[in-house]
Amino acid sequence: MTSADAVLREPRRPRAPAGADSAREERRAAGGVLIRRPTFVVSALIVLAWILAAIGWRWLGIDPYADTGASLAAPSADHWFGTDRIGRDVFARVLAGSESVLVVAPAATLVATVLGTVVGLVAGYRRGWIDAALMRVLDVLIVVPVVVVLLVVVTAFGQSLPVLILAIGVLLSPLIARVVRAQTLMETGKEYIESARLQGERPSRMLLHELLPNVWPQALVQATLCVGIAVFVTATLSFLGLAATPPSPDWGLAVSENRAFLQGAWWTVAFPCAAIASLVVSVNLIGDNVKEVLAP
Amino acid sequence: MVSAALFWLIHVVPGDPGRNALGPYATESQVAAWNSAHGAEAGPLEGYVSWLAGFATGDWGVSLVYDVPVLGLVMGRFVNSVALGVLAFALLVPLAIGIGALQARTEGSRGDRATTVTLMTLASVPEFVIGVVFLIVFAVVLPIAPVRATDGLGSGVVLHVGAMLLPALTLALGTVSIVARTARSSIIDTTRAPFYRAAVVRGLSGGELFRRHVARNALGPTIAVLGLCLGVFIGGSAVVETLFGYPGLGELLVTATQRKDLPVLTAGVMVTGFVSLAALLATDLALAAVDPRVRLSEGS
Amino acid sequence: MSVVRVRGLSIDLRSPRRYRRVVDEVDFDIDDGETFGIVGASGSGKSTIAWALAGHFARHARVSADRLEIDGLDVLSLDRAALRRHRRAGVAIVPQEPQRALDPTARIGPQVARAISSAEDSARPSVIEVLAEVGLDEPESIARRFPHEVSGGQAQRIVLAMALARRPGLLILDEPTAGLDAVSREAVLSTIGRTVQRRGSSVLLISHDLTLVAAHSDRVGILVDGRVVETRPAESLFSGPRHPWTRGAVAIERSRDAAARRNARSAGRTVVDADGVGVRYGGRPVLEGIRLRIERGETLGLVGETGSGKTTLGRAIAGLIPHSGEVVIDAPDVPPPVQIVWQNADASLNPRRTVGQTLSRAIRLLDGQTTPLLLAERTGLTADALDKLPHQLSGGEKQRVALARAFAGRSAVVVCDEPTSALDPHNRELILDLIVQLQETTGAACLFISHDLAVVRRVSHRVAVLRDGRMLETVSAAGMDVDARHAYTRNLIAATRRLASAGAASPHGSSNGVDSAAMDGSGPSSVSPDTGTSTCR
Amino acid sequence: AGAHGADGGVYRVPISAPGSQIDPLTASDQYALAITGLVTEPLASLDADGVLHPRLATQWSASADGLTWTVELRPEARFNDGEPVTATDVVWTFESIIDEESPSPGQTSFAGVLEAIEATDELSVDFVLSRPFSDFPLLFTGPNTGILPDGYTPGSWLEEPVGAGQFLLTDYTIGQGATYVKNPDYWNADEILLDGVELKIYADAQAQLLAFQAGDIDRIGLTAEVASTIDLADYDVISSGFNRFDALVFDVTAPPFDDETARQAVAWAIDRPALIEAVYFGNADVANDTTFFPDYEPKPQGLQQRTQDLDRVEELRAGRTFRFTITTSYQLLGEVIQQQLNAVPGFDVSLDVMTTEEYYADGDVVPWLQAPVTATSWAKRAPTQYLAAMYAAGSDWNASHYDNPELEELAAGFDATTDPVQRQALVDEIGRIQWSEVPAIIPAYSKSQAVQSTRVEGEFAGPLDFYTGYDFSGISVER
Ligand SMILES: Nc1ncnc2c1ncn2[C@@H]1O[C@H](COP(=O)(O)OP(=O)(O)OP(=O)(O)O)[C@@H](O)[C@H]1O
Ligand SMILES: Nc1ncnc2c1ncn2[C@@H]1O[C@H](COP(=O)(O)OP(=O)(O)OP(=O)(O)O)[C@@H](O)[C@H]1O
Ligand SMILES: [Mg+2]
Ligand SMILES: [Mg+2]
Repeated sequence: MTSADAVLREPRRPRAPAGADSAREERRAAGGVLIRRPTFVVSALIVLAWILAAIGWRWLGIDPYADTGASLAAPSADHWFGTDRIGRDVFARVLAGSESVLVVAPAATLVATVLGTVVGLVAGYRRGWIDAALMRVLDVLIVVPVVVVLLVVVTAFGQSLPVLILAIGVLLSPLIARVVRAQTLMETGKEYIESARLQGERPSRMLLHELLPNVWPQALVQATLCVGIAVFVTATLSFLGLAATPPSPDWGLAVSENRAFLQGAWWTVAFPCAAIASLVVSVNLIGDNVKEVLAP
Repeated sequence: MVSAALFWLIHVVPGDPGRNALGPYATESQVAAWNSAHGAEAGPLEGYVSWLAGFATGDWGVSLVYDVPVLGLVMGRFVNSVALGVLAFALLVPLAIGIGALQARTEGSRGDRATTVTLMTLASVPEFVIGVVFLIVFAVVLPIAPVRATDGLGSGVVLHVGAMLLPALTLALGTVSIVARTARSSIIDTTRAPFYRAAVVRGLSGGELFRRHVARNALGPTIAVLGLCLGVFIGGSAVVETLFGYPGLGELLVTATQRKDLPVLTAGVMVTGFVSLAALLATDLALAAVDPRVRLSEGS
Repeated sequence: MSVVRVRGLSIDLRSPRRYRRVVDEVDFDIDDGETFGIVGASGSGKSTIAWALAGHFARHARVSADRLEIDGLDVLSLDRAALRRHRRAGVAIVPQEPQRALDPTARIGPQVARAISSAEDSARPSVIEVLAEVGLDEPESIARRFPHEVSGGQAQRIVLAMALARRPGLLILDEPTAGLDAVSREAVLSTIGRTVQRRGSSVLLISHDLTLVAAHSDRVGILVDGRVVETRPAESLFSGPRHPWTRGAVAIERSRDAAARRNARSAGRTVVDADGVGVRYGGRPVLEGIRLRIERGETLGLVGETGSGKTTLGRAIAGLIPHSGEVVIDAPDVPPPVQIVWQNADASLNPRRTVGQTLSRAIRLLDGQTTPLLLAERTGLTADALDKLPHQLSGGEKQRVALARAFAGRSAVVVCDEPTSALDPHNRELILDLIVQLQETTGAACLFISHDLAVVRRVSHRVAVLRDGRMLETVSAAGMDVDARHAYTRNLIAATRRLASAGAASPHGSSNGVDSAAMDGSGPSSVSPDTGTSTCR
Repeated sequence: AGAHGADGGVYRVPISAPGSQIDPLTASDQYALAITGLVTEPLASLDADGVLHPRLATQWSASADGLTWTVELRPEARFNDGEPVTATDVVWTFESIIDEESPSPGQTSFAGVLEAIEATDELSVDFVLSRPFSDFPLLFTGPNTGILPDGYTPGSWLEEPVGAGQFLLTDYTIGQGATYVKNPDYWNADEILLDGVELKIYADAQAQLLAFQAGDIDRIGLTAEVASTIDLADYDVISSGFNRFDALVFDVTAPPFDDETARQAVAWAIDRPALIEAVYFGNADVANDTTFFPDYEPKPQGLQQRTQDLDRVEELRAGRTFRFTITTSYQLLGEVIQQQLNAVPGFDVSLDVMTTEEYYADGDVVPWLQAPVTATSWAKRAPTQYLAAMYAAGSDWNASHYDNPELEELAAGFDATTDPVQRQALVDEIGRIQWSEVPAIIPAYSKSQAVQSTRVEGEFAGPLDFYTGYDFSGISVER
């Protein structure tokens, strides 16, 4: 060993930026980055506003069912979003309608995400016939016409919320499972998985501790996509008379019920539509931003 | 397997084909007589076995609602759905990939973000609203397309295409966002790859880069998504077909479900299933064609 | 006359959150026909400079320079078309990660053909000629393959072939031999030398390997943290280094040849006993009839040219790939008997688990009697490293974590696959010391894979030589110079020796470093066993 | 509107996809009935004012005991295959309907009434009843009563669309519609000015509206959507007679509605004029919870017309809170009633809207007959038919589970007599029971109203929705 060695034990090298020294701080720093992204902030605020509306509309003294006396009144100071066919205030209904949307769509997405992630992880990790079998099942779920299946399921098991959530969740799960599987296949090829395998890691820990942390960003982004699709599917089911039932102020139902008023009373359609779009787009943008920051 | 699951599911749908056919005024015994005459009272299992045998031999039974052979009915509608699906697909692919490529080129710019938001908004507005707006504009305000697609079909090439264009466009618009997103991000990924950089410093022009390197590499994920779309498109979209009065399979299936027209429903779902499977298969083949790594992993 | 003139070049790159100065006020010139070397630690900005000369910058890069001229053209102010012309005609770059520099979806042949056609030169050689030129054995077969079907060393030569065929005025070589063994390295460098001489190109040679750069450059710039801390003629690099980094690196390079591992091992029972091991990839045999034994506490070095099947053998012993023949691991009561320290430490650590988590899990699973903290300390990691995620670690630290993990418990066998190939001298020495130390304390049998014979001899008791998937011979590390029977082994020893002496003695100061005496006209096959041994002390 | 000479043209009517088999004998939903009804001809049909008009029959009369009705047929009538319409055809048609094995949904209308049919000669038929029924000829206008040739094979109609009606079916395409041309051999062909009729299938009201705006169809039912979208001044608004009511039916065996004051409280809580505005677009008459349409004679006299009277509700409620669910497949009606009731103190009403299939499902769960409170639409019938179907103890369709032998006796008496004074007295008594016991609230009798292109000339003889016989005589469309 030479004398220079002592000096050079710890050669100077670029460091990670100060303040991001541990994993925890890293996460905090990521949060800081998100806060500085305008699209993220606006989207988060919109989603937050809808959540608040969903929880709190009852305390705001809003009545989405009452006849205000004027039917099909255009938007005005009294009725910001106008009134509908039987004199109900559209603004009140849009606010209150957030409730059902924020139950079905997130719950279905949760089902889809959990199911899809588990299936994707197992299929991608185990490969072989398990993979083949799971993927065929997913293919089946993908190839059957979604609306028809939902129609059958809902008529078969009734129009209850859990049925709807489960059915939509299961039908959306391939979207997540496919991505998670692809990602898992990629990760499984990496040496850290082989290392864990060489250490005799248990399969369950392998999936949950080694693989899951590395695939969830993809799953998350896909999940935000699913929220949008779930909202959309419920709206479509309402169009076919299967999801929310009247007089629920559900947005999808409102859009489909009032669509014939599009020319005569556009406000009965446009505002619920805008509400759906604002929620879906915001959730997607949040997903995009989180992905960009966490898994660049 | 699919067929079995579906058959069972359809059988638990409450409601009675006989009752549906005869209406609320018919008596119990009439309904029972009708059911036995139409073989609609067999249990799910025996029903399934006999149906499967018939399906394989081309005897798909007779529609309980329309009283015509299922084979002709379903296949006729199916052909229409395929035509519509293919047209929608033909609209979707260049549109989505073009937008995606443009977005990738201007990545991070205001235009990029605005396009993303616009496409997502379009995708989140239900098809039946977009479709109606199209109809109002193109069929009522400037009447250049028929309100009901069937009125335009078969009556001259121009009207025929016109009748299909609106539903196809509506169908395509809903998915543009997803496909464009995929195209955008995979193009971006490709342009970040070291081999792209290596090609750039070899002095290739933008066009050459795109043709020779980006297209093939970025196509993979896009093809995967497109495959799903193709399956859905060809299988028929109940909402769009209903909205535009287009005589497609999706619309037929929804009606069949509501009326519990078992033979039509099962046959229709089978046909869509096969088609979507074929689309998935085509996707895999296309993927393998553009990406040799896929070939390797499939082969070994 | 200067072909390249760089003054005050600064480049700030955006890491996820903020800008960081990666290249800091760099000045250098490269004269016509000159070879200019840049050495520096990993992450010091070498590659960034290379790309800058081709007018390419990372996204969001902030670039400023008083002058960035090539052939009198100001690279920063060129418009698109002119920049393209400059790239087509003026420069060619051999990127650092050759495998990733090839389009994964296209076959090798067409890719090379396109690269050739984009050169503005009327007399175009054929693809096969070009590939043969860089010493690829079966150019026809290679041309038909996809990039993922060739080994790292083959990819390196392919990329090189693509660059050389274009006969550029300025050739930029970024770690052109990192994945190559000594014999291939000589062959490649002599090819480069010939081409450069014929064309009269200027060369920018980038490497973390001081010896290599010293031997093949006219002048050398030392890059530390983005700054050129000194620029010296190549011949005086080893004689009078001024900067502490250079001094340290030179010292290490000098001691590099310090013979084989001396400490004798205690003879123990045989832990690994492989017989008749064969592996095929898609029908192509990659390994055939391999026989090897490793005893407890012993380190068996494994050398061989790139693509000879070293990694494959390691994986076969670990049971990670299907193989024919028999591998017996005699390690009763040790549940996971074989551990691997992978060539690429980065990929072998779970990016989302902290060092502490990784280590404590390894201790649990490998039945270790230690704590993550003790383990970290023993491998020279600081306590605060336990809280970090892999991407917050330097390359050397990652290697140490990977080692700590492999030696965390009672594993009977540890396979170390090229653990130092990507490291600069400082880090390389630290890791090699660590391996020896860890192996001695745990008593594990060790298979040490590397293409660098000098490195192998530092840590191994015996050395096995692999060629084309066959085991040529196994000799003791100490007596290797004498015992080696096969011509290939002798070549390898000779080539390694020459390389070492080139650095240690820094004998020549020729006007064109690449075309130096050490490789002049002597392809690997022409090196006779005698010349090989005669150079030897 | 052009000159009178502008006869011809094709009249285009929007319909929905038919839900049942397209066969005159078994069609059960109004669209399948429409498709067959243009081709077949009934014995008689109602005009817009609810008066019975002869079609294939020229006249009908009852025997003194009221048990036999004799019908004389039109000698010049022919089926579209050229065969004359004879008594045997009529006998065959009605026997097919009332046969025990009959698949015809029309069977229920005749159950317990019509015993036998006999041809007395080539052109006259005797209908033998099991009990006297003064309104029996009204049953000639019911579903499936278009006359078919003797020996017709059920189920073969689409292949060979036989009938003696005003039009000939030229094409029927599933999901698209049906096209017809005028039947040149129709017995009254001179009065049929149209060249043809087209029934076009649309998925929903929205599609119909767009099609109407685009000029693809000649009429559309007048709804709020339509009124808010188009300028009514640009079109003709036509209206028909009364054609149905929607009843809010209570299960009188289950609390709280086993108590008639509770049912009365609901009846007094409903704001009928507002309901008519919101649900029927003003095109209905206020009803008083009885089943006698305004155009029917006699009507019950001396009942106080119910209006919303909150004091009365308060009194009848007696401090109770009514918490119940209205089950229905008629969304708008349900929503409006719920909205109205929930605005009244003491009501907490929820709503369960089902698809038609679910609501009228068969088997163990039959919501429309089993749910505690239902809202069901009833097409126009003879008043005592309602009594037999909705209020009689043994009836399949007695959703209120109402059991009142007195009412059934009154109904039988009414059917058996033709004396106007007696009939009036009986009707008064029936009305009083319906009004005070309120097994069902009947808030309004509604008509249908349509917007029609101004190119259409002439007035429809029958009701606008053709629920009894399809009559296009006198109608033409300017070309
Ligand atoms: N696209 C990029 N964005 C942000 N930072 C980058 C980017 N590319 C490289 N860096 C950082 O810039 C620094 C210099 O990178 P460079 O590749 O030039 O190093 P090097 O000297 O070539 O190292 P090595 O010997 O490992 O190849 C490193 O710290 C690296 O992490
Ligand atoms: N997945 C694969 N499919 C096909 N051939 C492969 C694959 N992996 C490796 N090979 C081939 O097998 C041979 C041995 O590869 P291996 O990685 O063991 O070489 P190595 O001795 O470790 O080389 P290096 O020094 O470049 O790391 C090479 O010729 C390579 O091209
Ligand atoms: Mg580098
Ligand atoms: Mg290797």
